[in-house]
Amino acid sequence: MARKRYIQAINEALHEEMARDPKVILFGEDVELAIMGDARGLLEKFGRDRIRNTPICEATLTGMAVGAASAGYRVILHMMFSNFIYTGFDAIANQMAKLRLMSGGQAVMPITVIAAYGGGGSNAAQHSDSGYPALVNLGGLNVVMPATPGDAKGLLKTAIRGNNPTFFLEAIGRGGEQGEVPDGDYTTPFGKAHVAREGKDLTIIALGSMLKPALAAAGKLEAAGINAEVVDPRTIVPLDQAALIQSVRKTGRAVVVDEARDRCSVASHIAAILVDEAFSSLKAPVKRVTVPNVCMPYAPNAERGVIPNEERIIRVATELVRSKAA
Amino acid sequence: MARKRYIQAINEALHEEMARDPKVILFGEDVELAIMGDARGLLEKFGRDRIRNTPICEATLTGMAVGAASAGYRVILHMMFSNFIYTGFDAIANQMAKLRLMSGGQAVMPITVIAAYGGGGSNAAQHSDSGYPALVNLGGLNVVMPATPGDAKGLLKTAIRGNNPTFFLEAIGRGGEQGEVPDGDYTTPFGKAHVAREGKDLTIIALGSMLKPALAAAGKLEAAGINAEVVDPRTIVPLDQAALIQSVRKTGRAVVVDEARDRCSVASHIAAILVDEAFSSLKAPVKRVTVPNVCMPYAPNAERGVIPNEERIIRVATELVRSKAA
Amino acid sequence: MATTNTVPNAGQLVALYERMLLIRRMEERLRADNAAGKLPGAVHLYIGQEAIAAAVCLQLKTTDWITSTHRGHGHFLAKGGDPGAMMAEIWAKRTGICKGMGGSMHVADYSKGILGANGIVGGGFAIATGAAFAAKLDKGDRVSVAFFGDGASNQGVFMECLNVSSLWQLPMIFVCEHNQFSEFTPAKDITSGEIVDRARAFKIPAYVIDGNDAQAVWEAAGDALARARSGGGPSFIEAHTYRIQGHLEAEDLMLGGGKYREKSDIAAWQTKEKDPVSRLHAKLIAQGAATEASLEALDEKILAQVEAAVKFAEESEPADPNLPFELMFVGQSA
Amino acid sequence: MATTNTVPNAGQLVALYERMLLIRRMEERLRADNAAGKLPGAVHLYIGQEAIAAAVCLQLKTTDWITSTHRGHGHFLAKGGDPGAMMAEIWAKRTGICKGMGGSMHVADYSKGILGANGIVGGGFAIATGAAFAAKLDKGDRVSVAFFGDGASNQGVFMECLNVSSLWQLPMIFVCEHNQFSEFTPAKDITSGEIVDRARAFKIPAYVIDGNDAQAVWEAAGDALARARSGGGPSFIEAHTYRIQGHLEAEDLMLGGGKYREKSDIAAWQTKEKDPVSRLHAKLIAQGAATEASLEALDEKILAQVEAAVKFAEESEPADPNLPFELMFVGQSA
Ligand SMILES: Cc1ncc(C[n+]2csc(CCOP(=O)(O)OP(=O)(O)O)c2C)c(N)n1
Ligand SMILES: Cc1ncc(C[n+]2csc(CCOP(=O)(O)OP(=O)(O)O)c2C)c(N)n1
Ligand SMILES: [Mg+2]
Ligand SMILES: [Mg+2]
Repeated sequence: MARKRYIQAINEALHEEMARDPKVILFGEDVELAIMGDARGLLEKFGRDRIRNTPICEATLTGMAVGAASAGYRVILHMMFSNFIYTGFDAIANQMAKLRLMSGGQAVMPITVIAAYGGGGSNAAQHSDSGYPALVNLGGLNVVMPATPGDAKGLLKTAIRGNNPTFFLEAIGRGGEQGEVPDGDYTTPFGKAHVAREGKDLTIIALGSMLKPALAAAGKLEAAGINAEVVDPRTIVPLDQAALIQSVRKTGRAVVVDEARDRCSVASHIAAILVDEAFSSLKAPVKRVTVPNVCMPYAPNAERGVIPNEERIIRVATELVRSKAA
Repeated sequence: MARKRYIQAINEALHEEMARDPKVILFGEDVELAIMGDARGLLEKFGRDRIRNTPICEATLTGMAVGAASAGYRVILHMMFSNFIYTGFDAIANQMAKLRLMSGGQAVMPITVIAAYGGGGSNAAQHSDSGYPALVNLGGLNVVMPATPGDAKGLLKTAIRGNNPTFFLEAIGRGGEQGEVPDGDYTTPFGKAHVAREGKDLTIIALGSMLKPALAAAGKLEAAGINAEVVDPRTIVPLDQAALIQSVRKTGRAVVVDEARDRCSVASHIAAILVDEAFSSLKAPVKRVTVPNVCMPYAPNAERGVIPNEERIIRVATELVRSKAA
Repeated sequence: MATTNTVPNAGQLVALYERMLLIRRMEERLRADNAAGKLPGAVHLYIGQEAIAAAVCLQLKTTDWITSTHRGHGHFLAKGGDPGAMMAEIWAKRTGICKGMGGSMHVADYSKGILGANGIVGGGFAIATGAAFAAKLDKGDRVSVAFFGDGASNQGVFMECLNVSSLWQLPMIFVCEHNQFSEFTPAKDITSGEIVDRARAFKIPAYVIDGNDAQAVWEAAGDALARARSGGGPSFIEAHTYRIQGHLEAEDLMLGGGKYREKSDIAAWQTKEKDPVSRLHAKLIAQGAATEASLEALDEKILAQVEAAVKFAEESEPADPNLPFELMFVGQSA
Repeated sequence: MATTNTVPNAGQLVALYERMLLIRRMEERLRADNAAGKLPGAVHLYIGQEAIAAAVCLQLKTTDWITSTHRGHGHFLAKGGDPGAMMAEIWAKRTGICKGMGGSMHVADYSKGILGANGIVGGGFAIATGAAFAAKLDKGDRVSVAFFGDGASNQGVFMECLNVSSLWQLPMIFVCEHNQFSEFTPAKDITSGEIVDRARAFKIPAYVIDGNDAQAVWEAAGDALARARSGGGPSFIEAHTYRIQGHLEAEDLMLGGGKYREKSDIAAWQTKEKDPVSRLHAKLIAQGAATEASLEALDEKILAQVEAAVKFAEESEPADPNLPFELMFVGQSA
């Protein structure tokens, strides 16, 4: 174990996996000089065949990932900001997510798409989206949202070694945050939630960037006499439903914290699962703490007003535990 | 009132609105000869300035809709199959849904995007998607899903006269279905659900194409002694939450039927709203009858296996009413 | 414009004819079975364009890649796809090449380099380019071919892929089948300038040929292939042809009395002098590469093959309705 | 190549100089305020490219449309956008032209035809084309101009919009600002062939000019405008220039020691002979259109304007955090 930055953990995973398997290639816009930081040093180590700057043409990049993967490579496609996923959405939604079924199982697409999502840096609406619900809804894509450096490294390795298209979503602006990273080669399995904090009064389910404020909130709640369990699903597809249900069966109350816009969010989906499969255990409404149905404003104060934070989580959790069911 | 086909109701709305307002224009691929049937006769009546075939370039068409609308036209963009929305997704997600906020409220975009969604015709995965949850999640788009000819005409008129981008989603293969269409000029308001059938034992909330099997199921359930209320939200954004909550407060039980894939579906979102805001009235889990997390297969038997139908609705509704809460 | 000797010999011409005729007879059967209501989904037929798929693909190796379009039966068969497995697919049977999950618009055989027909116009460009990139990294002599229509040439991904292919000197061949229509819209209504000039703008060697002249296609493709295999980068071929059938077989219903071309326009392309199969037939006889009798026998053999394919399809079990759940992911359920 | 007389007169040249200098001084101030940590978001500066925006936009009417890029301050100011409202926007204030909701990458003034800077590379093409289509339907003489970079020229939407504009003979001008870089990548690494040839492939009249020569830009733009206003359809201008600043002001941090160009490369474009502002300055003096003293006075006036803009921004109230809820829709809450 050693404390490392989130971005450094991702960088290590890339270096290790590219060294491990010569079939791993990475391409995208400005990856050679690592504009997002995570690809640093790869060009020098692995050369331009395996690390390559592309023209700005996202619609083609996502399709090329499908083609190169179908032709035997393990493709890492760096899409920079998650908003640019929209620019390359056609081949994601119509090809990547569907070709395996349409081909009757012939297509094997070991693809890892990396993109940074979320707000908080005054990057405005076209560089701050948390649009992953659209990816989750497509059906044929894995979607992983590591909240810690340790999970970032382990999940990225699992993604790269796996045989299914996987979206690896980095929380923007979390790059500098530190966390424990296990030594040596390890992978973090998909579909295994992590109970980041045990508790008995309610379950806070927090996705990706939301884990940090959720844990902070749990700390303050404790001081106020509320003992919160915090669960990080880590991967949204596949989702560890059993773990979420198990926690809520224990606590009877749930708050889901998600940086996506509320409508058709992952938070909505998790709430739907809980009311379906843990109904008899629920002592109170399932609450969502999400971004309202707006796009990200530029002004820092307005941005703070829409991104879920510690205070909102505390307020919602406290009301949930203190008040009678609605 | 007169009985008309769904496609005919849409066609009438287009004719009437184009006659009413010379600023209404319609463009898209093969609209001149009305490949989807709904645009029939418009070219002859309104000429090529206002009805125009475009090259195949969806990424540009969605952006052009934004530009032409910003420059003072009421744009109807025909996208043919809803899968092609993905091809033009960039300008939808990054421009159409965001420009109004990003411009501080300057942008006014009276845009109606028409597309046919859903399966059932062995058109396979690239011509059968029900990908509207992605649109619903974007925040800046209205999304309407008329289930009947009468609503198709009325909602389309509201969309065309409105000042916000609206996705008007036609249920594929429903074109031939008949229904009552009011005479004369009328509009159907957004954000008003329709109680298609009153009942007291449970609420079946059915979206677009799902209304028909839901009503059929309700009929059979009645025969089996279960009195189902069927509510059609008609518009998903804006959503008439109050009506859904009110119905469930009365019945205590809900099944949401949605042709979208399950994860992050509209069904999930409605379930989440109900468990949040109607919790104390719920006597049983909220159930979702959706397409599983797969893409649409070609084979008719496999397609039938995944699209929600009368039988599945009946089974789920019956279990819900008969069994104890889970 | 040919820079290498790529003239087909007599044996190659006969093989080419056989493949073209196989496509024609398969498609005619699909047309009939569609009209008889036997097929669950729509079919977009390739009749009249057979020379293009066949003359390109017969020169490819099994390991070379192709991507195709919504009008993809011809490419599938030309690249060596199995007629029975294709028929069974279109009939939605579990013995189909995609187990009945894809249907007409998605016939694919990855083991033969056929990365699939595609229901998204322009969907094949980037997939083929990605495969060409893989081929380049492999440092072997594999090539990748994207077949597409005049309509698809207006999709931006076309130009994006021209750019990437040229920049990276990928072993890529762009084959534009200019059949003059995009659904019901004449190409000239939606295409500015000449498509070939788009390729030239990216410094890609380009050929404009009569796509109904099988030998002309063979020669251009042979030239492009030699370039690609020897590290010379991408090529572009614009093959002029004509879509004999409707956009899809349900066209008349969709047109509802509307019209975008005259019956006589179609007839003009069905003459002996225009039809690619008839033209090659005449050439084989004229060159002494075949006799009327031998070609007659070939046709019978092919018709029997088609019959067998249909029989196989007809007698196969329906698709397995559980497959969608199993097939969305590798080793992971949906 | 000019087909009409579009040579700027002395008064026009002075006005052009003033606008260019306003952009330069505003940007220098943004650079300083960014370095001082006063701006909430990133800024992409236009320094060195001022001749292009100014010489095109000074010939436009308020009712003409433009679309811009992530590097959009210059276009905004050139088209008559208010300096104070722009500064306040970048400072995230409620008096900002977008009420603090958009920031640097989204400055827009619809009332002046400025359809906005855009954070999506290539995002402006289709919006401008749509506005040009509207202008054509209006049957007036409005035109629409899309500004974009060399990097954006690799986006497929560029070619799609060339096609539509040419087909429909839209009053559209494509202005490619070739500043030699796309973020940290030299244009030649990601651009095959000449960008101008892409426009020519669609039969669009094209100009390749020295973008740092304000008069050359003026003349090409004047020519293109005359064509557009008289129903002659679209034009394309490739203006060669150089990005003096980093891709964005935080660049050094992002590069982490990496390098994509030499300091001396930048210096070579900052000389009197290369810098567009200095060049026009010299020309004005040489032509007798201005004196050193008059230009000095102009600079002082502009610096005062910049100061006033910053003061306005600084003293304005922060953005209204409730606006997102009100502004997503017209007459409908989020
Ligand atoms: C992205 C997308 N847009 C539109 C369509 C509908 N569509 C199917 S085929 C076709 C015309 C294609 O024309 P062309 O590329 O010339 O091929 P052809 O049909 O002539 O073989 C269109 C518009 C589609 N399938 N995909
Ligand atoms: C769709 C999209 N892809 C990638 C980016 C990231 N990005 C921002 S600017 C830029 C380079 C643009 O280069 P160019 O068009 O030449 O404009 P310049 O910065 O030189 O003015 C890139 C890749 C983006 N903003 N949008
Ligand atoms: Mg065609
Ligand atoms: Mg540039």
